[in-house]
Amino acid sequence: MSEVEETIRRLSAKKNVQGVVIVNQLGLMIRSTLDASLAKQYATLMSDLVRMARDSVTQLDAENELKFLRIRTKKHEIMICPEREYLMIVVQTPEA
Amino acid sequence: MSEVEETIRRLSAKKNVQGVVIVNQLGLMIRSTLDASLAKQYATLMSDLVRMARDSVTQLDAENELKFLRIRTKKHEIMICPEREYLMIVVQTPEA
Amino acid sequence: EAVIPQEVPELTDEERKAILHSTDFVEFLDHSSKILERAMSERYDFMKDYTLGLDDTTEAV
Amino acid sequence: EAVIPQEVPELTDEERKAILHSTDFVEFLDHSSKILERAMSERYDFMKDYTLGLDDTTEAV
Repeated sequence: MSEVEETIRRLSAKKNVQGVVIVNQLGLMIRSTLDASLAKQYATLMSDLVRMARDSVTQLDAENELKFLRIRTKKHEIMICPEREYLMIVVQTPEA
Repeated sequence: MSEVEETIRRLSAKKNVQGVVIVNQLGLMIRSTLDASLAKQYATLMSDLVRMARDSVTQLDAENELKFLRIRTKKHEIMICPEREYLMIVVQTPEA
Repeated sequence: EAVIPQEVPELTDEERKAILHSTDFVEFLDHSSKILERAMSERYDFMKDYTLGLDDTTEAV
Repeated sequence: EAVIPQEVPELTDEERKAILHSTDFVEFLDHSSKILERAMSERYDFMKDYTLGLDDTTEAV
């Protein structure tokens, strides 16, 4: 198993993790553990949201930079780590 | 001092808090502890971002709902609590 | 009839006062301030060593 | 020349493979997975009692 696969497996195996989706900044799918259509929805919606968050942050301060985005919802939490030209998205159910 | 002013003062007095901005869902300013032009920028940008986050969440699952948004940047963290028709935005510097 | 402004409108002082005194707003404030205080009190330091991330170690443009 | 697709394009298997094996991507994965693991290990329970917030206690439509 490649190092990449090992990392993804380790993350997905964490408690309460529903899925991991990795996309490039355009929202094009690179790797996902969710089913294809849901993964694609996450890819598109979250890459758009990250783009807007990034723009907002630099509009407020041109020297600032988006580092992490946490979206808490009624049902779960979406965590997004944008780095270089990729995004790692993890969907986690909160502790019951 | 009104209860509202007391709450805002208590929040602003917390360690590392740079400012508190309260807007309605359209991004119209209700109360802020930041200077007017910066507050207005936060109001507009963050209410737009919350609208998009909210839409994304319900597009992924019509029965889900946005509860909280955390934007970590290089310089600070923006926390947004959307509730009813208002948004409370707190800007906090991370621990050094 | 008032002219529709081109810019984003602002709340009038009167509208703002009405909101600040509404039950709805006071409940919102109570609820959201509690959540925010909790969020702030968390040891939210997972980025601590990473705030200066990969992007910053690459050559400056 | 290829026809420009109307829909959002997808990466080809070849492009995907190239990314998965690039140094850039491997470094990204290493870095971001560490940050995410830290974020996940946090006691992120500040919403616990509030997940069913005000919105849910008001009358259903």
